[in-house]
Amino acid sequence: MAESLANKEWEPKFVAIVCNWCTYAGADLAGISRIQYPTNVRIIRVPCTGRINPFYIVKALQSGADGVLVSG
Amino acid sequence: MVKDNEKVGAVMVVGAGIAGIQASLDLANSGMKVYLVENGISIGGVMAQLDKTFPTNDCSACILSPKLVEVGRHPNVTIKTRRTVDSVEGEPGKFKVKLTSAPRYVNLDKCTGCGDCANVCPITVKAAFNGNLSERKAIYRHFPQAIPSGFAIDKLGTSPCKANCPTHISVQGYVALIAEGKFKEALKLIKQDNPFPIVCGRVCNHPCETACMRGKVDEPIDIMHLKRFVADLDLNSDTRYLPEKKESKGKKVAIIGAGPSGLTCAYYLAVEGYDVEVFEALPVAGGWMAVGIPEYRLPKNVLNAEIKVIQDLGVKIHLNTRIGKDISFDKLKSDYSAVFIGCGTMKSSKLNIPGEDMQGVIHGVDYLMQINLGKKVSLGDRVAVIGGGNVAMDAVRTAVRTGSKNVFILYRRTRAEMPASPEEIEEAIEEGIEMKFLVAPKRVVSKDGKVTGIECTRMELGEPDKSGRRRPIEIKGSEFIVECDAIVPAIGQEADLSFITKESGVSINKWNNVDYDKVTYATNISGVFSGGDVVTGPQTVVKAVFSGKEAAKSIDRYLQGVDMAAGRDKDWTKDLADKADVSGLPKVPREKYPNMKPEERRTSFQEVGIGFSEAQVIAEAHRCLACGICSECYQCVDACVAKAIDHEMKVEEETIEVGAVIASPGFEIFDASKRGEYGYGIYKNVVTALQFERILSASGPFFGHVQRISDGKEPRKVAFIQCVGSRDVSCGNSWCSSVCCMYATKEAIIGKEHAKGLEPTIFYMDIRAHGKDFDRFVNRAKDEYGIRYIRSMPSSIKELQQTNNLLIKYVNQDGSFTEEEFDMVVLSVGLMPPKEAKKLSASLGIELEGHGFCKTDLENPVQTSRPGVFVCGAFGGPKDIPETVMEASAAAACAEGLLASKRGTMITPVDNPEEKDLRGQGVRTGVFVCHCGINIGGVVNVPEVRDFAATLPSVVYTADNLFTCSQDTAVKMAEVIKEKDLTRVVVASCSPRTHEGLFQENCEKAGLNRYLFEMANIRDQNSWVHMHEPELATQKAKDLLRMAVAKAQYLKPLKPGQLSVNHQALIIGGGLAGITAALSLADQGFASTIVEKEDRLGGNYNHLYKTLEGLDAQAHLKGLLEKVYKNPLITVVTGANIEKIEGFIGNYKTTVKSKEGEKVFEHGVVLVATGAYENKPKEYLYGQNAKVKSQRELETMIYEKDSKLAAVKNIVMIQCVGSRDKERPYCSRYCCSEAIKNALELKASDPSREITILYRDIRTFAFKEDYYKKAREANIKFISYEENRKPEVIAAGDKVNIKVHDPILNEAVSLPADAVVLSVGVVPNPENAAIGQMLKIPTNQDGFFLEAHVKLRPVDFATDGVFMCGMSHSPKFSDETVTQANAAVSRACLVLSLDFIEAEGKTAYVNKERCSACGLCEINCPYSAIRVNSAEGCAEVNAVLCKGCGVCTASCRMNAVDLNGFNNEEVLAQIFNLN
Amino acid sequence: MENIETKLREEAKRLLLEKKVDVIIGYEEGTLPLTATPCFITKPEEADKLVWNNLCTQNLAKFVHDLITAHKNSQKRVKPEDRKKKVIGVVARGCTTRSLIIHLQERQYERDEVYMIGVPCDGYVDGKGLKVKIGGADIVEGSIDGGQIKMKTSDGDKTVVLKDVLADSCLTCRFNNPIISDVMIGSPAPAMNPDAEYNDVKEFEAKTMEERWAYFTKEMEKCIRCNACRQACPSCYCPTCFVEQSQPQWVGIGEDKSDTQVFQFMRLYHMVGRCVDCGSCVSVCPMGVDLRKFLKKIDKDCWEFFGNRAGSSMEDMPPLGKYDEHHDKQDFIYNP
Amino acid sequence: MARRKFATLKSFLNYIGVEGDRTIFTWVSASEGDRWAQVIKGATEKIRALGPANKIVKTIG
Repeated sequence: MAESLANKEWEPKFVAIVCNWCTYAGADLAGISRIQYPTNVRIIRVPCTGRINPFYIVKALQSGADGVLVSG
Repeated sequence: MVKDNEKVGAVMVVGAGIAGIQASLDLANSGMKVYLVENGISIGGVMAQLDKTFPTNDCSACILSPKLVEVGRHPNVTIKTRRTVDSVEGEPGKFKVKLTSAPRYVNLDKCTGCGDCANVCPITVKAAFNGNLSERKAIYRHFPQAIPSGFAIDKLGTSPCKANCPTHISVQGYVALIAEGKFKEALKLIKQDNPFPIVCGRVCNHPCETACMRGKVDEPIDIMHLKRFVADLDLNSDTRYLPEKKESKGKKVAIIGAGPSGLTCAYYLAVEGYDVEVFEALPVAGGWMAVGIPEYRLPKNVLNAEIKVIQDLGVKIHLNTRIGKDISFDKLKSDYSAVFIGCGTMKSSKLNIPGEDMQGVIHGVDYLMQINLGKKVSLGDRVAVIGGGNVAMDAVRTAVRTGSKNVFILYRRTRAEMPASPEEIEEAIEEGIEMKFLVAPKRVVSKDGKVTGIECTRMELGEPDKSGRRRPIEIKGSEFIVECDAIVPAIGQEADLSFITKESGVSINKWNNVDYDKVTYATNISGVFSGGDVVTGPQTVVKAVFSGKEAAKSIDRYLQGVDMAAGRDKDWTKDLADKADVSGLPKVPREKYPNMKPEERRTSFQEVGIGFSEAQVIAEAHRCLACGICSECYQCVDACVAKAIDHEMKVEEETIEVGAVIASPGFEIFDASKRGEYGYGIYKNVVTALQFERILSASGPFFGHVQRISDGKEPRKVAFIQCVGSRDVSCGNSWCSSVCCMYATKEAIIGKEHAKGLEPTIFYMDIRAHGKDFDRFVNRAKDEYGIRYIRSMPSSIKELQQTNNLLIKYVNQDGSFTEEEFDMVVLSVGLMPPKEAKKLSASLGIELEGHGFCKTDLENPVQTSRPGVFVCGAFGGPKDIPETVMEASAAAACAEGLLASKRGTMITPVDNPEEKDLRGQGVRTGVFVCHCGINIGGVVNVPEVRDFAATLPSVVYTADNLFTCSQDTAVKMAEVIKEKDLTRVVVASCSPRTHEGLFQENCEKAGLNRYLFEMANIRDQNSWVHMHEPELATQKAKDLLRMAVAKAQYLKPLKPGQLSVNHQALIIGGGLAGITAALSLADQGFASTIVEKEDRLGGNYNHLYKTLEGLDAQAHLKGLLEKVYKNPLITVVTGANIEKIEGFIGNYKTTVKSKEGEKVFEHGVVLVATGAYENKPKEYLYGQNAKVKSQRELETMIYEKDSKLAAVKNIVMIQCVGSRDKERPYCSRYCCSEAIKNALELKASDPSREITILYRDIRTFAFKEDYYKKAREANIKFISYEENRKPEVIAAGDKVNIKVHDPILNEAVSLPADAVVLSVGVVPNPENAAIGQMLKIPTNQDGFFLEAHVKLRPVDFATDGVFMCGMSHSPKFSDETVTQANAAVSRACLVLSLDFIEAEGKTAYVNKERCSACGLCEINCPYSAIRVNSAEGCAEVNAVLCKGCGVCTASCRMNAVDLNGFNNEEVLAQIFNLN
Repeated sequence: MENIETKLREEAKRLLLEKKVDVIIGYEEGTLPLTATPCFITKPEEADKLVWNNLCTQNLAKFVHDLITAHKNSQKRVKPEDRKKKVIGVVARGCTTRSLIIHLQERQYERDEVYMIGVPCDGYVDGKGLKVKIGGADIVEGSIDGGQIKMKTSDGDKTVVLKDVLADSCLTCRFNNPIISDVMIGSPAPAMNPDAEYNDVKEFEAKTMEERWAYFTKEMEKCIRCNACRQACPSCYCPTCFVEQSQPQWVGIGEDKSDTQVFQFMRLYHMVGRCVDCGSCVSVCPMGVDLRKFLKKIDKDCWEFFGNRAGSSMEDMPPLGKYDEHHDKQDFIYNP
Repeated sequence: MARRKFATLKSFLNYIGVEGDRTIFTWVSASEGDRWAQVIKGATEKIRALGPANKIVKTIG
């Protein structure tokens, strides 16, 4: 019970590491079209998914991110 | 001929589709100033509408957007939208171009593209960009990534209602707002032009309705009563609308007369901040509105409520104060800064008949005034009212209400001539009033001083008088007496100007009206103004209001000392939006306006009109046709925080000087409704291919979900019908549109990917997959996607009632008919010349060819009929994107060739201050948080974020700006950077993809390295997508900012690597492509070396005698070769081979081996023009039987006049020999045309010849189709065969026989022939592989070179500095080769014209100590920009080749490779600062 | 065994005499009973030291890399044109050759810089396992014969069956014979039991998320970050291991558990397509961390996802150096 | 190559007991604004379902 209450309080926060040319542009388009979505994501822009060092994901988790999204 | 030093280093590009954009970029990047002129509101053309592009199925938007952004931000490109070219004068090298600009009504320098305006715009229209499948607002942009990103307003002109309204209220505007239920806004809009909506909502003569275009469809909109509704709503609301008052100007104005004109004048002056006092002789305010119009039409309480608003504005009204009696006019003049005379016409005109002064005669004006002032006036039972105007109506209807039994009108004309407003007459008759027409009073009959009757005569109507009404003429001897107890003459009224003294000098005209200026309403005496009835004679309330309003403007200007008349004399009859064709619009009946029942009315003064309900007004308002499109409701103006909108913009003209012009207006889509049998526009589920393209698009009307228009269901069976408006003489389009077969195939494939269950069928005549890798694409469609191709053109389409499915009837090859049902039909509409082609050709001074496309030169397809004016793209004939892009570059090359001497003379130089030295400097970060108007500020708590920023490490300065991108903020930012000595700048605003460059420039201007800048995207990816969660959005904004600041700490100042450039070119291959390129380079002043393997130049072109279009190829080649050998800039090495190529872009070293031995050339770029070879077939007895020849051999015989040819009577030609088969699954493109060319030639020289062409698909695309038609007309036979049923050639004595299956006869036929001619097709140069090795450039499966991008970089390679042209790219025609050669030159010049190549700053770098030279980076790098140096034992980056993708960095276990701008430290800093 | 040893010594002598190689890396008898340790032989007469038996544990590829790297660095000061190559001879069993292949794929040296003396392998003794088997007694002397280990120990004579004390990696070894070699000593050894190689992993995969996490944390808590595993691993040859890197610092050196977990995780992940299951790391780990449980998973995925077995063929490319549109698994990609 | 890295990483994380759903890999093109929104909705829900991260998380600042 108490735990479920706690969960209500808690909002997940996750990081999205995305490619500048595809996903980042897509995310901008979502904005321009005013498509609403949850606030839980924090975007990090990289030139290309090829640049994403797998350890970024591990470090993000170690730094307390509740999840990591990688999108190209 | 213009001398070099007089030329202009600028080019105008007309039309901003992909062709115009590509040309502009090539020109601008090679040092030319470019004016990119577009008549639309944004650039991108049709390509922006496409979903995917064949044959790679790349996302069109993805590949186009970067180019849009580049051209949009390019310092040397000026984009001019909504422009049309009027004329081009001058000579090549120096033209004067006259342009006209249509107003955009949005200031692009201010517009941030936030879209708040569109949200409030009440006008919705079909979105053409989405093929009319969705809607947009009157203020709009085509698509979110549009460049320019600003919005634009569509106006067709002033809507007739507004123009015809005497006081010019934005009628369409408030009607539109009412339709949206925005009643408050509507009232505010009305009050901008008329402070008396309550009155004019009741008693206006509403000329607006007379003008209303709805009237032409059914009945005009009931505008007046719509106005009453919003006015009453305001009247009854607890907080009434009061306009904002400007601060007091401390000046007093006196107004004589509290009528509509006086009070209006008072209202607007008060708003302007003047102290206004009104002097009224009567005990009530309102003038005629109060004492003339009876209660039952305009209740006193509502009138007073309206006047109260004016008093609330601070206007003082002195009642019972008659000027000239209580205060002298001259005193008024001296005590007040200005005086307005609006005393109206309150004196009745006399009948001037005997006995008019009898008791019982009371004039209408006085009668109504007494009643309205509450006097009891009883007229007895029988009352005669004389006159036909509104006053007469008011009088007669009032008499009824005061209890007179028998009341009637006497009027000397007929009802038709009555000046009273129709509804009043109507209502009067309803109330049982008798009207006697064609009678005129002669004298009053009386008994002992009391009226007993009136003597009248009968009249008849004569000729019309100057009022346009027929003049009444007395009928002699027709006198008779009408008995009555009272007579009310109501034939007119006049002003009482006794108070205006001679001394005052105010001039009064012969009609006893004050003389005034028609525009300013000023009298002859300065400071004295006049308006309303007193200057015009009795008129309407609304006219009086207008005069009051205009006078107020004048008085304000007068007191401000500004010219009163300036820019005010507007002709409202000009550019009316009344041209629209309203025929065929559905009828919608006008809402019935509710009135009290007549019987109830007679006995009461209660208001007759009850008023519309809310539902009624909204319904009625929706009847509006929005004639002007923009309704000028000015909601956008209020909504725009950036103050970017300006409805006053006007059409303007400008003249621009350029050295050359490039025409790239693109094409028009064929109007499918012209092919009625397909039911486009009638059957819901029949769409055009472009509409289907939008349906497929993720950003389209249905977000990429494939659905039918009729019911939104996902279709299963979809039919594509080819050649709609192409290859179709019936609609005058004989040409082939070249692209439809491919885009239909693409749409079928993509459609299937979107909707798995889709079953596409393509109906076609010939599949024209004549481009590079096109056949492979079609084969995939057939084999992998199971798309059905049927060689037949549907004869009819019927829509089925319930399902809206479509029944297609088509004929099979054997002549039988099939009927098949489909869920949806897509029409592959053709490409037409642009709408404006004729006008454009006239203004550019160029000719059009027979079909209405641009006429081009046979030797150079981008040359128009006028020197110095070039063409590219579909304007020169239907073609697809890569050819368009090639032509664009080619046109650019030709323009550059013409203006080479002026390269770099007109470009905007970037001069940035000395970069500040950061050594020993700590990190000092400045943070700028943007409100973006309300786009961010409306959701995110910006001040809170700003304060939060101040708490972050290294932050020494914070600020928040309304618009960080605005010019003034840019200046401020630069100052701050200097003052606070910032070493890092972080902006939290929109997307770096659109704004990073701009802010980086600000930094550079302040001497800060551009790479010390970082952005946090708190708009596009925060406030815009979390509009309803302000707290969370604010929290997120803080996080994003914290991350950005953290990253910024680690940013390093970067110096993009520089590389010197050798200005010479190496051309591999001396065919048509090679020599054309060499000459084109020479035109631009660049030296080149042609390396040719054979002993002579010319390659395949040596064997071509004549082109299908009739160019004498031999003469052409001869001319070219002369130029080549004459030109000092061109070195030719024949019989030579490339031994070795070392180096990279800008710095190549190539070893060439020839008879003269080995020689090393240094050069900056390489043009690969290795060409291709004619295929040597093994099949069909070629080489074994003398009767079997290749087309080339035949052509030689024809033009070398071979005598053997005379005997050749029966000729059979076989197409696709060695093309489109298992071994070579590609089309050789030119064979069909070649065969038809030779066939026509043979027929021409001997019509008795029997010629049969055995083909699979005839691919005479574009205008070549005409020759195909000609061939059929010349009775050349065409028999199609399938790949699996190839013809057989059998030797038979001195003849050969050809066996082939005839699909129409459906049986094998045998054709005897004196000659069998094989169209043998093309094979790639076998040396391509070796050369590819040396240059590290790839070839495709077929062995032709593979370009960097098949659509947008058709002559480039992924490896910089290497370009290709001619048949090394793919099989093509000679003219296409010329174009591609010029294109390659244009691209090459982007390098050659530079002294240094700037590398991208954000490139990879290697930390040598960490590197173990494992080579994983080298394997992964797509640009071969990093490789292991085994001597050094570590990897090395070539910064110039590096594109900064970072693939190498992630593949490096040692973290030895890292990426500037996104290095591990920087990215991890962001990760570590999530919380 | 004996005859292989003799052949080996002869071959070694010949190679050194004929100057085919500059040095031979092999095994010699250890100072402790029942052990063998790597040795470097440069003179023909030393060749007789060489042994080949079930006590040869270490993967010698590691030393090949070390020697060549050291040599290359020493050559750095020499002008490129007069730089000399050194040829390293190495006694190489299956897993050793796999490591060598990986080095060659990763272009650490040229093929002609290493001379592979291939030897068949039927597994080596897991020292820790043996110690446990004999109840922790100290071995005084011992010998292996006929599939048995006979020992004199601190508490009397003991005999154990060889098979029972072979290293895990050997029991399920798929490549116990050299994949490539310049000379092969003796005839190929019989196959081990590769079908069982992933049994542990499968079993572990079957456990619940929490059980798996519990086990991982338990194992990681043993780790004292001595880096022995790294030092022993032939695939760990980065000039500066990410652990020692600063700017940025990838792994904290503090007390935090997560740092150790992340360190091990990262090192293990670096083995994608590069772990040959030679067991060197396991054999040298002083704390007996169950590294193989995790390494085998990586090996398994690499096989199941990309059809790649580390160093199993000269023709292969590093699996992370390419991508196969058609055959690679896609199911890890998320579609909303 | 990127794909291969992520495939193995995700699988390995899951293997050591870090829920696979905490690492999500997908593709969104420049014209797929709507898909992006869907991805975030989906990802948020998946991650919410897992509760707060408590594995390989640094506890000492």
